[in-house]
Amino acid sequence: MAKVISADQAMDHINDAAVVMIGGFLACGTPETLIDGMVQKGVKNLTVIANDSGFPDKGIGKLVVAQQVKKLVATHIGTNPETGKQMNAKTMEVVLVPQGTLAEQIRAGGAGLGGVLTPTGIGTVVAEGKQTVVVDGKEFLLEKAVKADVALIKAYKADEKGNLVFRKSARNFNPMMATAAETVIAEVETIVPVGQIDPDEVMLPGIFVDYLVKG
Amino acid sequence: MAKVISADQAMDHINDAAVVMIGGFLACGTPETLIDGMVQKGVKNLTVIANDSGFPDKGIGKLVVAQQVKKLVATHIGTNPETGKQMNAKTMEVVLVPQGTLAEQIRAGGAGLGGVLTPTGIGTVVAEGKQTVVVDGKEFLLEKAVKADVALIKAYKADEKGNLVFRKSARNFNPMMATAAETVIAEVETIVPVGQIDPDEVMLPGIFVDYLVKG
Amino acid sequence: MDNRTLIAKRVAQEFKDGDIVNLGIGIPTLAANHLPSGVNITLQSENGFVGLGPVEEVDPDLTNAGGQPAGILPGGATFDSATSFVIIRGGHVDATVLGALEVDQEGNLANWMVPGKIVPGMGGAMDLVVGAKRVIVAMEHAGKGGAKKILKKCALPLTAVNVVDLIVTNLCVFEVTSKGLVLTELAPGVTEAMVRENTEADYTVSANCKEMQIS
Amino acid sequence: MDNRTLIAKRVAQEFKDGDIVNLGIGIPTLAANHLPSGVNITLQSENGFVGLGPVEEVDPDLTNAGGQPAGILPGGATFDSATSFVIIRGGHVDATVLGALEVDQEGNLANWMVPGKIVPGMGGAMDLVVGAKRVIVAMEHAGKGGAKKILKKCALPLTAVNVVDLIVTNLCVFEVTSKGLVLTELAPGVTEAMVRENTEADYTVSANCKEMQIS
Repeated sequence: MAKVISADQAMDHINDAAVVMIGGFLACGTPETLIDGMVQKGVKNLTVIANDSGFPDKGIGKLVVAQQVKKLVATHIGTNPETGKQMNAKTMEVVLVPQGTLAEQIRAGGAGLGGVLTPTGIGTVVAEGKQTVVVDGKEFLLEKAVKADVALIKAYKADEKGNLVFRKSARNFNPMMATAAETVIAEVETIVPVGQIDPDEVMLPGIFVDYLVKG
Repeated sequence: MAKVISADQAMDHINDAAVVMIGGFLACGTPETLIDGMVQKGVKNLTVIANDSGFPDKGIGKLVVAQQVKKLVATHIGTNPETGKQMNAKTMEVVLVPQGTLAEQIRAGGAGLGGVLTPTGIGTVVAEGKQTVVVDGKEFLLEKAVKADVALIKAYKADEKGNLVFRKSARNFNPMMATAAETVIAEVETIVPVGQIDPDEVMLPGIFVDYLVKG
Repeated sequence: MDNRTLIAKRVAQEFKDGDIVNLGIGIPTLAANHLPSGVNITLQSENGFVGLGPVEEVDPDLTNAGGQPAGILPGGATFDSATSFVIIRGGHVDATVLGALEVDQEGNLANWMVPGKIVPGMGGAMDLVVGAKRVIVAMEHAGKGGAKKILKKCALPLTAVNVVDLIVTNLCVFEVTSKGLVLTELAPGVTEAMVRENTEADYTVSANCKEMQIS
Repeated sequence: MDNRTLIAKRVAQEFKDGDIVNLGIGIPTLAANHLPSGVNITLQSENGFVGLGPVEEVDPDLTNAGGQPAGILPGGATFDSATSFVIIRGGHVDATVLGALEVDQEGNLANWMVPGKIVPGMGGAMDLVVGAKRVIVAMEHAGKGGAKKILKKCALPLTAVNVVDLIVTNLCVFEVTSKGLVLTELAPGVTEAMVRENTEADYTVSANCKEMQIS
């Protein structure tokens, strides 16, 4: 049974220096209310794992602009000039990861797997310093499983057990992130009683969700 | 656009010595019509990859009883005594795989990954002859990706594009298998026009499905 | 009280309210019938859902992991086999309860085959014991003809190495610690001598060893 | 006809009816507007759906991979990012079309960063070019100030090694073969000398080299 809490209460679970996964793809399917809460709380030195750093005024970009991010692991930072600026000034570390690799690393973290054996990145800077593994004569890059202290995700609908339904392209990284963090907080648009979401309709089982915040 | 064909026509795609994935879990979510077609066609020397070998008169067991299976890769064979008999008589090779490993190996096959790094099976006969990989000091077993010539799956509903919806526990291995085979044939209970399944309701995108058979 | 009920009742005391639990076939399944008041658990069924409940109506698309008709409670959720083992292997199951052919003082477990005799396959057991946060073996203390099953070292092929946390039998409870087995409880009317006689493994007796509280 | 339209029209001739295609931002996206008659393709959007279509109404939960409002056609399907890259990395995309900063005669591609200048990140590009069955580079032949972009060896950090199948520019078409680049088509009014002047890479001229057929 997921516990319904306020955005303020959610902030009790996000502390300085936390490793935080945040769902969304260019601020589509990003928990904006929770991000606003983090900006307001002023939590610092975060490691943020996300597809991208959104825009300066939208999505994860707000945390970057407020200089709350010490390290960003992402696939794309081109839509937020502030990220590039802080990276060049070396005030923020940025680790760029291929999108399919990041999705799979997070999934592996949630699935108890050691990592991912992917052909993506072989022969590029992405492979530098990483182990490769040969399977049946073909070389794969070993990309390690990734986990976090907290996952902040966004869904359309939840029931009181925390079962989630996503809409359209707002699903993206959200379901995997919910499997790979110690504490999972889902911002949702609507919360319905148990039984109103059919088991076959559930896109993320509520057993992965600790807290629900109405966003 | 998936092509709607008859069970007879589906048999044109399943030849002697083929490697065939078959969905289902103890004959729940198994494409019985397609299996009956294979029994009738008498296709031989199959390698079957499936969760289990069903029962002598239900599911994959029917192929075993008809002695059409040369090699079976499965997680459990206890419900079909005929499988054990053929295994002991060495007329059929049986490879037993942990269920989570098999699911993930098939997924890896469909996902272009080299294999799976799992803690499952370490220190057991399952690990014999297999490569292990150490990630951050922890040992994982490298279980290779698995692919097939044909996947025979079962769904509840399809639209004419091949988008599939599964019901309850009949989903099991079906979606992953559809990603990991050259040719994918889905047996479905009902076929609706394009547009009648909402994109968010689709459990397996039709791009993975080559043929639909009304079962 | 028969042995099976005794064991099931004692196992049920191990669950905390809100736990996600996977129960093996046989005695483990009975534990769900004896939950302490105020303790609600969610049952995971490895064939693809959470919220396993009593059968309301027989539905060919809804079975438990033993292939028998099952029910799914309101608030449950269905998923494919890969996701099922994300839950299992990824540490999202709080406790799994299984039977054993043998268990030893190092926490090794053998419960999936007797070479040359019965080779049903491991199904999901290897993943369950590696992935679940807590592994509870529930079984009659002695095997057929009084054969010892709690050993210094398992002789049968292992399911996994060093995974068992607790052993509950009709005679007693053993905790498995890094220093070996610790006898913590004796069933009503059972003496330590009786345990000794039926146990090959070395064990120590807890200073707090008490009688099982079974109502 | 402007260069971008010319390139887009030529690229569109590469698609076969029924293809699953992922189009990069810019010129590649234009290709979808110029499909030959009788050719229907399905567009994959790596942020999580197939069936990308024109915007019907702006929905914050439905964007393309560039973060812009998008539409989804009847028969489309949504999914999470992990599944999106099962599709991409697993070889289920028939063709991907991308721009390039540099491409070389070994089929190497550089399109994701200029060290010290622009580092937007690779997003899904590395997975797309490794996974898609066919990789088509669509770009203006020369860079700013006439800089050469089709090289003997890429100087910029690579996106992937030996992945490009076809290069379509406003001047010509190169096929990338195991023996190097082969000039197969010249744009209307373009001579081989003009191609030579603007190309650093070695290439051979196909015996069947012809004029691009653009209507």
